[in-house]
Amino acid sequence: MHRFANPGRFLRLANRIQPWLKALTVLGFIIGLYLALWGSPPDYQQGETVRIMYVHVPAAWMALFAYLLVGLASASSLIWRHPLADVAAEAMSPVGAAFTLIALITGSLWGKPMWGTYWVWDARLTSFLLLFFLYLGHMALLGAFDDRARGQRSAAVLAIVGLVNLPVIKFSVDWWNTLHQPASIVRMGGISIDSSMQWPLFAMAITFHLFMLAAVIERMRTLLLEARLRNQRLAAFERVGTQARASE
Amino acid sequence: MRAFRALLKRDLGLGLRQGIDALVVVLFFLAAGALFPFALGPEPALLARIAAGIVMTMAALASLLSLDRLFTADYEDGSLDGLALSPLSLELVALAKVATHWLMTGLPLLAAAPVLGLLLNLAPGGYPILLLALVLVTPALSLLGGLGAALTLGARRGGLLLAFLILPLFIPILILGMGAVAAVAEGRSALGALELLVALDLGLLALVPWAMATALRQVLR
Amino acid sequence: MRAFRALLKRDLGLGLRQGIDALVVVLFFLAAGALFPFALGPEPALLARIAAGIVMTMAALASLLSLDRLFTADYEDGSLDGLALSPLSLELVALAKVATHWLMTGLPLLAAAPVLGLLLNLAPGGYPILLLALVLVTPALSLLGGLGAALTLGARRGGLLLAFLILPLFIPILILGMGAVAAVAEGRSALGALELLVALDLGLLALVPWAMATALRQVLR
Amino acid sequence: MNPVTLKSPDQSLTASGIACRRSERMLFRELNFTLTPGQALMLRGPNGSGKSSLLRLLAGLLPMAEGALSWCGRPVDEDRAAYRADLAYLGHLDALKPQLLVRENLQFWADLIGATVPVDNALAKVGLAPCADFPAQHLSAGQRRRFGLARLLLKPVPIWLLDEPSTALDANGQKLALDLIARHRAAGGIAIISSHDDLAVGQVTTLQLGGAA
Amino acid sequence: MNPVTLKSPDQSLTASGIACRRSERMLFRELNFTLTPGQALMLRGPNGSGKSSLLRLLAGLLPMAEGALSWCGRPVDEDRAAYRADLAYLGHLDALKPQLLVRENLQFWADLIGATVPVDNALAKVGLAPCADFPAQHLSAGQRRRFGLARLLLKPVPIWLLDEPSTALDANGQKLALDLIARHRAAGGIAIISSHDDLAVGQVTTLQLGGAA
Ligand code: HEM
Ligand SMILES: Nc1ncnc2c1ncn2[C@@H]1O[C@H](COP(=O)(O)OP(=O)(O)OP(=O)(O)O)[C@@H](O)[C@H]1O
Ligand SMILES: Nc1ncnc2c1ncn2[C@@H]1O[C@H](COP(=O)(O)OP(=O)(O)OP(=O)(O)O)[C@@H](O)[C@H]1O
Ligand SMILES: [Mg+2]
Ligand SMILES: [Mg+2]
Repeated sequence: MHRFANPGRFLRLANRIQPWLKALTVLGFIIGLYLALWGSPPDYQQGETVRIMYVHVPAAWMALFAYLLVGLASASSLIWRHPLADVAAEAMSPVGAAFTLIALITGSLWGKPMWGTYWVWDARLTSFLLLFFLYLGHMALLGAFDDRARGQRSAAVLAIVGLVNLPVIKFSVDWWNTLHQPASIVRMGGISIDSSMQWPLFAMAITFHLFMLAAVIERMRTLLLEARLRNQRLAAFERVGTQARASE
Repeated sequence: MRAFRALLKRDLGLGLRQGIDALVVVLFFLAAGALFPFALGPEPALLARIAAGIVMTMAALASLLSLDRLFTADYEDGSLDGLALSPLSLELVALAKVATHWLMTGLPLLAAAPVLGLLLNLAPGGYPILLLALVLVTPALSLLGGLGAALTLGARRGGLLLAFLILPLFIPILILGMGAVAAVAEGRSALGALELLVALDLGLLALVPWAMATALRQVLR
Repeated sequence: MRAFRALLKRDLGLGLRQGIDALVVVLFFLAAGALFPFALGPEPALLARIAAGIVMTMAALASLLSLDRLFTADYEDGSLDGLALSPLSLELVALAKVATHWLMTGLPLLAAAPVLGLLLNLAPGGYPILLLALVLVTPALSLLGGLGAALTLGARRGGLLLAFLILPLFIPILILGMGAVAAVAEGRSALGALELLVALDLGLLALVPWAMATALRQVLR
Repeated sequence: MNPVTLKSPDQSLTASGIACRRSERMLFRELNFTLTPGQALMLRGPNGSGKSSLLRLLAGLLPMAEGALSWCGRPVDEDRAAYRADLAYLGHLDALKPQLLVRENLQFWADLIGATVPVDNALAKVGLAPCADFPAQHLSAGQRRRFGLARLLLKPVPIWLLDEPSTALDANGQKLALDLIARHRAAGGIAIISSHDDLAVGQVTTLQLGGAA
Repeated sequence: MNPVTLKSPDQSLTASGIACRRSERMLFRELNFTLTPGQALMLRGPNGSGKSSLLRLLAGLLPMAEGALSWCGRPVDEDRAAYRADLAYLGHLDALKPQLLVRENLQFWADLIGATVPVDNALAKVGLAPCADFPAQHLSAGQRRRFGLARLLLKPVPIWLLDEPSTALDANGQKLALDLIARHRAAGGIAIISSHDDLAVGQVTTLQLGGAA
């Protein structure tokens, strides 16, 4: 029964903090978006398009952070069999994938005015695309089995292996870049950030953290309740089954 | 017709138990296509020139990868016996399998091809002819692949040899497809290649189900 | 060791008896690679430049082809139960499977690579480093592929899902392999890339069998 | 069981001089029998004597090496489709897709052959109603066998070919199988059954294959 | 049968409070038994009551939901490899590779577990000697089952876990199976057997699973 004790406590806790978290997130978005859209000057070089940064950069950060968390949750599920870890990983990866997608889309929208093209096979962009694929692979594997536990275990192994892959991708960047002359790369780190842009960026970053936390807890709650429902249904089946057997 | 629909429905259902299943082909296709900028270098001009070739080759590979289980599962669990005894003729069984394969790989690939084209910098004018060529190429791939699957099912030597005749047949199909794309890119008419493709599709459609049924009959023993 | 050898021997025997896997892999490798001259037009200089990249990418894609069945047959006929109860640990079972896969695909691809290089006009000086890189790249591909096969055992749409899962993991390997080839082409030392590849191979060799065994343990139910 | 009566005077199945070859080896030859409505033929013989082969041969899944089969007085070869429509075959394998629910599995076969009996009725009759919403993967050996029996019930056909119908069934299940066979025969059906157990199927002709068991 | 005697005073298998869960559903719980050398446990119960699951659980193929198993007085978890080496499991599936010859198939398992009995002896004992050079694809249902029995004979081990060993076997085959079990027990072996038939295995403890059958 200890299996259900922990999730139960989690659910009670979640119910308590979730309203506050949601309220804070909304507040954060209001402040952050105001600062980003009106409270900061346009860039002298990029003009208004610089405002994409306030979504793009925090989204990219969150995407990386979320994958790290998926990997850690997976590891603790495999090693310590923590009952909530699988649920956490399962809840996290679509959220992370969504952030990745947002960063990809805002990035390429930004790329059009800046680089003249939506996409280049720059090492960072490509490794980021791979991160997106890893997320999707994780989700696909979770749903690929009729036995849920099986999907969770397999996905956990994949997530951990993918974790190892992240630094490898980053590391190989040098190798790859020196090979062929890149077409037209704007060094992303090269834009120095003025303090007038720092504050909106910070506000958005904090808000994105809050948002992710809220979204993940919400999904975990849903997943746990779904599991509970399935259990109840199975118990009902069992009762029907024994009745049928008795009446035979 | 009812029986045909039932088989098609079941096989599609088996393939698409969950939403993401349909996406797997597409994802594979994109991920495989994304290997090339790494291997060949990220020069847009170079990528643009081979984009159509990569799209078609990867479509063929995706077809091959999803062929494997076309008949094996039904063979191993005894379903094939049931199908052979059903009112559906084995020719139609074969056709249903090929149709399933096309719906589950060919169709999603058509939808995904423009995305891969975009990633590989395909010239804007190249999309219509690429799609048209794929519309004609993918059914031929599914038909030939289905024949290969039927021949190798539980086959000893004989089927293998034939399977080897089939894989090389992929090449002329792909060459025709790429020829059509290249013709348009160079301002020539693609009609010749397209006509040949249509003829090939029709010929295969007439011939393959019969050949597959013959092969399947050998398997039921 | 005796048990390990028994498993390796049986799996190789099965593979060779069926014959299809090794030959299809080589055939696909050559056929798909041979399509590029058609796609690009026969410019020798351009082909030569991308030859090594194509060889390596096609090797990676070809090694996907036979992965799907690595464990499925044993899973479906109950052999996996027997293997799990044998004195052989599941880690070694996994390792034997990976070794089989390498012997049945990696090795033939090594033999076929010079042929494809010839078709693609690879510069004569490029062969030794290309082969050396392939010697180091293919084991890593087999290890990762084996992991994918264990993870997706029993999944719907096994083959494609597997391919999609491990393609992103293939990329760093290909980058390193290409790095070595390009370094030599540009007159630099390839040592750094080769060292990293060796390190990667060893790391995977240590990690993957354990991960595969973990996945397989889930399958036995 | 079903209101349709299958009886019709000329519905007889006749085998004359049939032989079965399995990769160059003759399993049996010169086999003759005639079955009229309501009759059953019990196939007996040691392992490997050719019972399953004979059933596959009668189903038309295996080519006949010699001899001829006729149904309703006409050679089966004349109209294979009509013959196929009149028989049901239960083999060693269960034709279950592990990913689909039990009900979905049966629904497929129902649609394929054009069933006249609702799927849920058939499931209830073999005691699988409580499992209807399980993935077929979860069925036990006996539950799988019961599924095979359910397939027989989808549409009343005059000829049943049953290969060891009672394996893996518990006592209840065996009674069920016997009961189904009895009803089938009472409605004028023909049954050809292989079994190693002494199934109490009432009055039957026995066909001994292979040497003394 | 084999000269090696397995008897040793402390070789007992004890299950205490074991439970089995199948995808969230408890099949049984609080199962207790102790088997000493020469004893046999007969698993009975209706289809789907969990006999096969219990056998897989005892083999260590399925994780135990609750309870503990001990062998020779020590918890099995302490040294899984040693426990594995002491048991043989015969499941529903036959682990035959259709492309290989019957002898090659058995040789593989012999090499894998380090057999002490020559492969051809084992085949002869189960009556498969004439089929040794067939591709396994060609075996009949009963012949496949006999192959399963042959795997048991490759190496004497103290614990046999047999899931419906007599299905598909003819009268001779059933006698053979009973005989093998009797000899195994006489040599001090433990056998746990699931079956729907009344196998005459001599004196056994019976474990009834599931509700009344
Ligand atoms: C599809 C295209 C793009 C993708 C996938 C992408 C991806 C990323 C990623 C993953 C990061 C986080 C890196 C890290 O924290 O280490 C990032 C940060 C950033 N990106 Fe992009 N990006 C794209 C396009 C662009 C464009 C067009 C610009 C502007 C010219 C841009 C400007 C930035 C900036 C300023 C940062 C913050 C850098 C820092 O943390 O120092 N990105 N992007
Ligand atoms: N992989 C699985 N996942 C979930 N449930 C399963 C699984 N396998 C079996 N079950 C369920 O567990 C129950 C017991 O199955 P088991 O195979 O142990 O029964 P059994 O006693 O051997 O029956 P039989 O006499 O028919 O062989 C069945 O109701 C079955 O539906
Ligand atoms: N596909 C095949 N090719 C060649 N020989 C086969 C094939 N299938 C079966 N045989 C052989 O034919 C013989 C009869 O097999 P069959 O399955 O008909 O026996 P059976 O009477 O049903 O036996 P059982 O009681 O064991 O089910 C066996 O000796 C078998 O080895
Ligand atoms: Mg038989
Ligand atoms: Mg069972």
